[in-house]
Amino acid sequence: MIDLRLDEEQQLIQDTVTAFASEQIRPAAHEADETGTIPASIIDKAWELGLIQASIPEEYGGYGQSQSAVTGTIVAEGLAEGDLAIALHALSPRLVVDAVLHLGNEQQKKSILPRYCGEKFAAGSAAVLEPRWDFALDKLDTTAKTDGDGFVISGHKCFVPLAREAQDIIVYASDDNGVTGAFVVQPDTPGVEIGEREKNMGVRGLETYEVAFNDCRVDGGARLGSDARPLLRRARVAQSAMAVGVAKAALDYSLDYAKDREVFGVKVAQKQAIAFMLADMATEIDACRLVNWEAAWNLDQSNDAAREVAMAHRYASDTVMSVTDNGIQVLGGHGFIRDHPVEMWARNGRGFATFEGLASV
Amino acid sequence: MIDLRLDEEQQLIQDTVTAFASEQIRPAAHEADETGTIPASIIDKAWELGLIQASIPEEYGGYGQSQSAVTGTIVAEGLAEGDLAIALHALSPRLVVDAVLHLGNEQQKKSILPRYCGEKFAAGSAAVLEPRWDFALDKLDTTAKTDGDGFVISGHKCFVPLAREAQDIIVYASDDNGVTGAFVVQPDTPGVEIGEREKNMGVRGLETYEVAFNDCRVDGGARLGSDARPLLRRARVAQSAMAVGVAKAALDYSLDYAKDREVFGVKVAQKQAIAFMLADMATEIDACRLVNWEAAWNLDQSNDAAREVAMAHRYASDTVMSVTDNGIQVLGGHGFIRDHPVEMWARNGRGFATFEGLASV
Amino acid sequence: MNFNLSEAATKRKELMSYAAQELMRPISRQFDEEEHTEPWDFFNTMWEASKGSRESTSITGDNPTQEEKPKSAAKASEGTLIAAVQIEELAWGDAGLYLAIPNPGLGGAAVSAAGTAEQKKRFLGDFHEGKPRWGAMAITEPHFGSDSKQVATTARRDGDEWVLNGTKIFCTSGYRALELSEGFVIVWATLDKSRGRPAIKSFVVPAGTPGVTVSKLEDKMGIRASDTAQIVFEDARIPADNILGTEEIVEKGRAGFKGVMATFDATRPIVAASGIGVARAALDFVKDTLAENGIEIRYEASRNEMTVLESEVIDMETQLQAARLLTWRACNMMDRGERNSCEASMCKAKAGLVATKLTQKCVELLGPLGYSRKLLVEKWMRDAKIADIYEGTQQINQMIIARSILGYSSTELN
Amino acid sequence: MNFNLSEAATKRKELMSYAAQELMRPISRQFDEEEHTEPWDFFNTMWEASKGSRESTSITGDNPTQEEKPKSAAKASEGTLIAAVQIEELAWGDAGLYLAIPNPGLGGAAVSAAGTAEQKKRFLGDFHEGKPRWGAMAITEPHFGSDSKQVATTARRDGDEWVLNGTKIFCTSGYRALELSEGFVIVWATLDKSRGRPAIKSFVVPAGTPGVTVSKLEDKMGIRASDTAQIVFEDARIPADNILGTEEIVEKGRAGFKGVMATFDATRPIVAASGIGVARAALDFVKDTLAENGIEIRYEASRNEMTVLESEVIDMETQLQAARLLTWRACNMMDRGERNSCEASMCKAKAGLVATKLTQKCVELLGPLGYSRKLLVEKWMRDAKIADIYEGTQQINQMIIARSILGYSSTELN
Repeated sequence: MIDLRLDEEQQLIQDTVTAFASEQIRPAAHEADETGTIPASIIDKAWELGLIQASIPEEYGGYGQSQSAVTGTIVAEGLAEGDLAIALHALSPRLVVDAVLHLGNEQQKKSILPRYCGEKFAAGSAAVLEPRWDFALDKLDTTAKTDGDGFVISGHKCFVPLAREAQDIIVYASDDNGVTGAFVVQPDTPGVEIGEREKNMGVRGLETYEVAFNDCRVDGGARLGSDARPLLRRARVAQSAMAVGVAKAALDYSLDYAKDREVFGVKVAQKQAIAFMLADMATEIDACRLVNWEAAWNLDQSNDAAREVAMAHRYASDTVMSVTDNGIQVLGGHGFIRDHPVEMWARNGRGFATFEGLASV
Repeated sequence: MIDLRLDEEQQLIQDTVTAFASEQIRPAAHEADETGTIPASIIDKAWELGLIQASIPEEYGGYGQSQSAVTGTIVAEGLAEGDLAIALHALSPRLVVDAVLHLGNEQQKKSILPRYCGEKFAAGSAAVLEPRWDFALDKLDTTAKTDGDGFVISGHKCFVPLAREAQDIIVYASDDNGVTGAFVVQPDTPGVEIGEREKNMGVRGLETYEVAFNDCRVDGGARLGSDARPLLRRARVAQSAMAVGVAKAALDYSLDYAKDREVFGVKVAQKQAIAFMLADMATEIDACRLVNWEAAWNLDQSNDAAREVAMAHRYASDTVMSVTDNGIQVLGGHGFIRDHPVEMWARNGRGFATFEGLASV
Repeated sequence: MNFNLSEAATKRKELMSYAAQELMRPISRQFDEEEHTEPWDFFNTMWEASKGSRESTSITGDNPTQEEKPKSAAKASEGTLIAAVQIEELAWGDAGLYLAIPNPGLGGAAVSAAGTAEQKKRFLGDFHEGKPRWGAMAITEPHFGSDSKQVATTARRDGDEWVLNGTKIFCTSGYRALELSEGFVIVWATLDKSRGRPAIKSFVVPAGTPGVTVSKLEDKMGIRASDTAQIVFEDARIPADNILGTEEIVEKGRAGFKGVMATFDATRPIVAASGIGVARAALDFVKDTLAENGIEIRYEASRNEMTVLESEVIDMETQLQAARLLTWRACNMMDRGERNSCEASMCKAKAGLVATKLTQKCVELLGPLGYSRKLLVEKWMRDAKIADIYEGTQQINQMIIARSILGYSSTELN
Repeated sequence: MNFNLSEAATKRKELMSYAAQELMRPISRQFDEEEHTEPWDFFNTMWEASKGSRESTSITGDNPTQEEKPKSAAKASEGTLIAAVQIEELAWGDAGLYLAIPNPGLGGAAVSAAGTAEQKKRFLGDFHEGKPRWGAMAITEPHFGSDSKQVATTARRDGDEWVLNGTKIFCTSGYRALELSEGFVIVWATLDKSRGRPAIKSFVVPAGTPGVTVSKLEDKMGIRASDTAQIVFEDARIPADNILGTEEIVEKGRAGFKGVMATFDATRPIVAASGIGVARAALDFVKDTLAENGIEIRYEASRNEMTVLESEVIDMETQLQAARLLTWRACNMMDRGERNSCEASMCKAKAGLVATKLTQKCVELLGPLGYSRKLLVEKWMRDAKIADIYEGTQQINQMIIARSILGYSSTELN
């Protein structure tokens, strides 16, 4: 029977995450964007919430709680509502954990997962995007050619988060048959060349790098499963949830501003042009969330959900841009000033149409 | 030097045409839509304005005035603001005249043009559209195969205006080399089979027919020039101008309604949601007109203007739909009632994305 | 969280889908072209089918408010949701014919929402006996549309009767309720214009009441199979106990005007569902056409490869599903007895807009065929637009959403 | 009717295009990253170039109002149009650097529009002598944005001086006018708050006036090379004849507040042109990228063949040209001395929206490259947004358009 509510456990997780986001993450968001650094203390506190360890079975050191994509979207949205860069940083271990849990064999799980169950935060990473204007998931330039009992990975990646400190990087490359495969690579593997830290329009708090794979050789055990596209769909669902979180942040902020600020003798929010704009923003955010939940729910039913995910991803990417842009408009001149976070959310929001494999549920 | 005004002559023509449209055409619009018949008296009065004869050189019986595409858009917009069906009917002779003037040789001009310089209205027609969902101008199913010193035309056309009474029908068909050619065919030519009158969502006042060409043989003199695509571009400019006229009609009507009607103690037009909608409608209409004028002006400079025309056509087709739809919204429930013409303009407006070769400048 | 329909919902959906396919589509064009005529065979079939069957009344949206038993039912109710699912199917068949189905309609919804047990029994109890009957709701008047506190129709108490005077417009099924059957119309009238909203009450006016005349049937853009009546009341007398709710002028609470407005919380998701049904009809047709032509939609294709056609189909599917989920959420809440005014307006606003734009796009995508009355696509565009207008225009629903998220009253934002 | 630029316009266009290419683009990224630093080489070069050249001042939009000689000039003037053409080129180069060019700016526009011959001579006459100087305009205050009748900064007459008190924000080039050069700022202040709009006058405050402090430089989303100053006035004293226009409180006419507002008719097309310039920069980059990759735009392709990419490029080109033509029309009217408030707001509203959406789309179309600060595309998205905000937001311009087409006053529609 149709039921579009969170269950009690999910509700509990949402409350925890949003509380953490507003109390711990949001206050640090502006400075992280301006300075490009995220206080380690926040990442450590986030780690203590156990959001990563929860989904890892006990035999590998985790809490062995059920791993639901829907729950993953709730976590992603909640943290991203606080700040996108910090959310991506804090959830980066999932890039590895989720990949291994879904495609890894027993051996791979045993060897990799425990690294992400320790006392302290352990960064994970994924290398998906490539520096070309027409990047497309089904046309990766990076290749992984079979070489004896292993693979040789060659190609350039960009927007690789935390490449320097990551325990593992999941590298997406096209195999001998042109199938997109996922390969677990450690940053110190010979042939892995981590470039300068990137400068992007948004998510400035997050460390991302260009990474070159120069005939980087990995053994056969590095490959996770066969077709890695399901992982990229999970990433899109997580990113769409984060887009909803960013949009939600912009709505709430501009809503408060409009109720507080006066124009022509009344509150800005009492003007239909602004009030109806806020109404549309709220409606679109709710719609995006529901559409994305359905995509996530389909993944939890182990449906391939290619269609649902593509729709949710596209919808969320467009919506977060228009909502954050409207947020700036509601603030008028003040929306253009960095003292207010709305322009940052617009810069961050614009990224979702480009981001691939930056998070997972 | 940039000058986006009409010159005095164009201004005069605009005044004449818009006066005629509001005094003669508009009052007949509703009944023409309901009954499917256009009073001959109106068409005759329109004929007396000399809009067709004006562009025909004196040696063929016309007034020999300059033939400008910009002026053509002014006439098209003005009449269509009165009513689209009546405008298309009254200007139908241009479908033939304009084709012959632009692509015809001396012989063809001599034999055809005088028919459209008489005392009384003489209908012309063009057969462009074909009954398929994916109709495209560069993929005509209708063919004109060389046959001795003539051509054999085969194929099905739809939305052929006034096919029964037309003096000539300009038939667009793909020649032996796949080039789109224009052929002058008389309705009584053997092989021309005019079907039942069509029923469409809009322009119900205009008689249109499906016409089958069953191996219809015409002599070599029937072909106008070589490549006929320039004519289809002129048609698009004329149609875009008519789209602007229809949109303008909807704006003015809903504007008057909103100033007259009260809601929550003030006029509907005093509500920002409605007032700003009207402002956007007005802005888009002006923008569309300017973009289309530029396309027409380029034609007058004998540029091919393929790009400008495509842009203007697409813009006008979208704008007339959204403006007329907003017009309905301004009227609320009354917008859905046929006592008000706005819903008719929306039905007519939707056609512009589909219409091809229905008018000319 | 669950995105699967229950068995019960699926059963009803299939049943309605059958009716849409077999009973409505075959006559859809005829009763669009032949406006103001009566599809009796269809009426009788639907009437027979509905006899004794309570759910069937839900296809008009009166059921949801009956279902509104906060927490009472141990097992979660899904009456509103099932209603929405059914109406999507029926509107997919034909939105005009769906509105024309003989049943208590919005009038029934009002009786269910605000009537006493006795009134429910009297007006709805044997409603499904005998020949087809219609119930209707008359709110709008010539001088106002959205601003329903402007009601100028008066109800004067005279002994044990109410005397109604005034003119109503846009009354769906008003003609069939009053002149084609033994039905009734719920009339909004004021006891005292000077007292504003609280003085507005609704009254049950049965067919055959002297002084009641259907003065005009509107010619419409779409949903032409549905009659939209103008009704004049000249000293129309009805029994004193035909008033719904108390006759005292209560300033606050659901007993008063708010109570009357609350029925919108139930009807808006229903209207949204009907808009979604019409839109889905158009989109299904386009997708079938593409399939027949061997064109498959590549959902994961990149922008450089995806055609405009594919992109537009994906957008339409996304928007349609967005509207549907917003609607189902509002139904969920209603079924749980939660206040859903904001969510009801959200789904109505979204569905109204999506239905309008999507059907317009489908006509465009089908070129000459889309514009021709040989197919039904152009009709769906004409039928869809009403979903963005009645039961509160786009703008009215935006206002309600805005008030809700801003915590504003109707005086703070209007 | 003519869509060709005059020779004069073309010459100016080429000149500015050269400046944009050679002087602005090379330092564009640097002065975006290094906010609040001074591109002195650029300033000096532009300053030298402008010496003696009257047109060059037009690149700030002060020229148009100088040009406003209704019918006086026998030969049609095109000052405003040329200004728009030039500014499109400069903003194509860098919208922040363009705003930072040393010149009388909006302050000069106000002097030209409302000042006496003597004032024009005194404040603008030798403006281009010596070292680079800036003129600026200070209207907005912390407590209001669009609603400029809320001006709370006071001007008190004391002997042969005016004494100003208050705080201004969002003053473009305010810092460079007051602290980096011997420039001036036009300050809107009220003679009597209780008298509303008519009591609001503008005053010329020269650099070095005691009691004037630049209290903050804003960190912005874009146009970071342009300084946006907060200025505090504490008993700042200026000569009595530094008031623009009469000091009596006139209720009506261009002498009063309307006159001050009228400068918007000249500046809005200029702001529109700058937005168009930024948008064109992004679109040109996308089109060049496609060309380099051998992708050609098939303007006449059908929907089933055209890719989303092609379609989006065509839409952007169309919208950009639409905004440009609306802008040129408003300039034409200004140059003919016709009232163009409505048309000026139309082009500003359209250009502001187009610049915003188009640059956002271009970032998207270029994927990882679009989002990276290695290229300028992301910067253009940040620079473009201001065009939909300053000199009247989208909503303010919609209001002005609506009032104009509806014939409403500011009390009837607000």
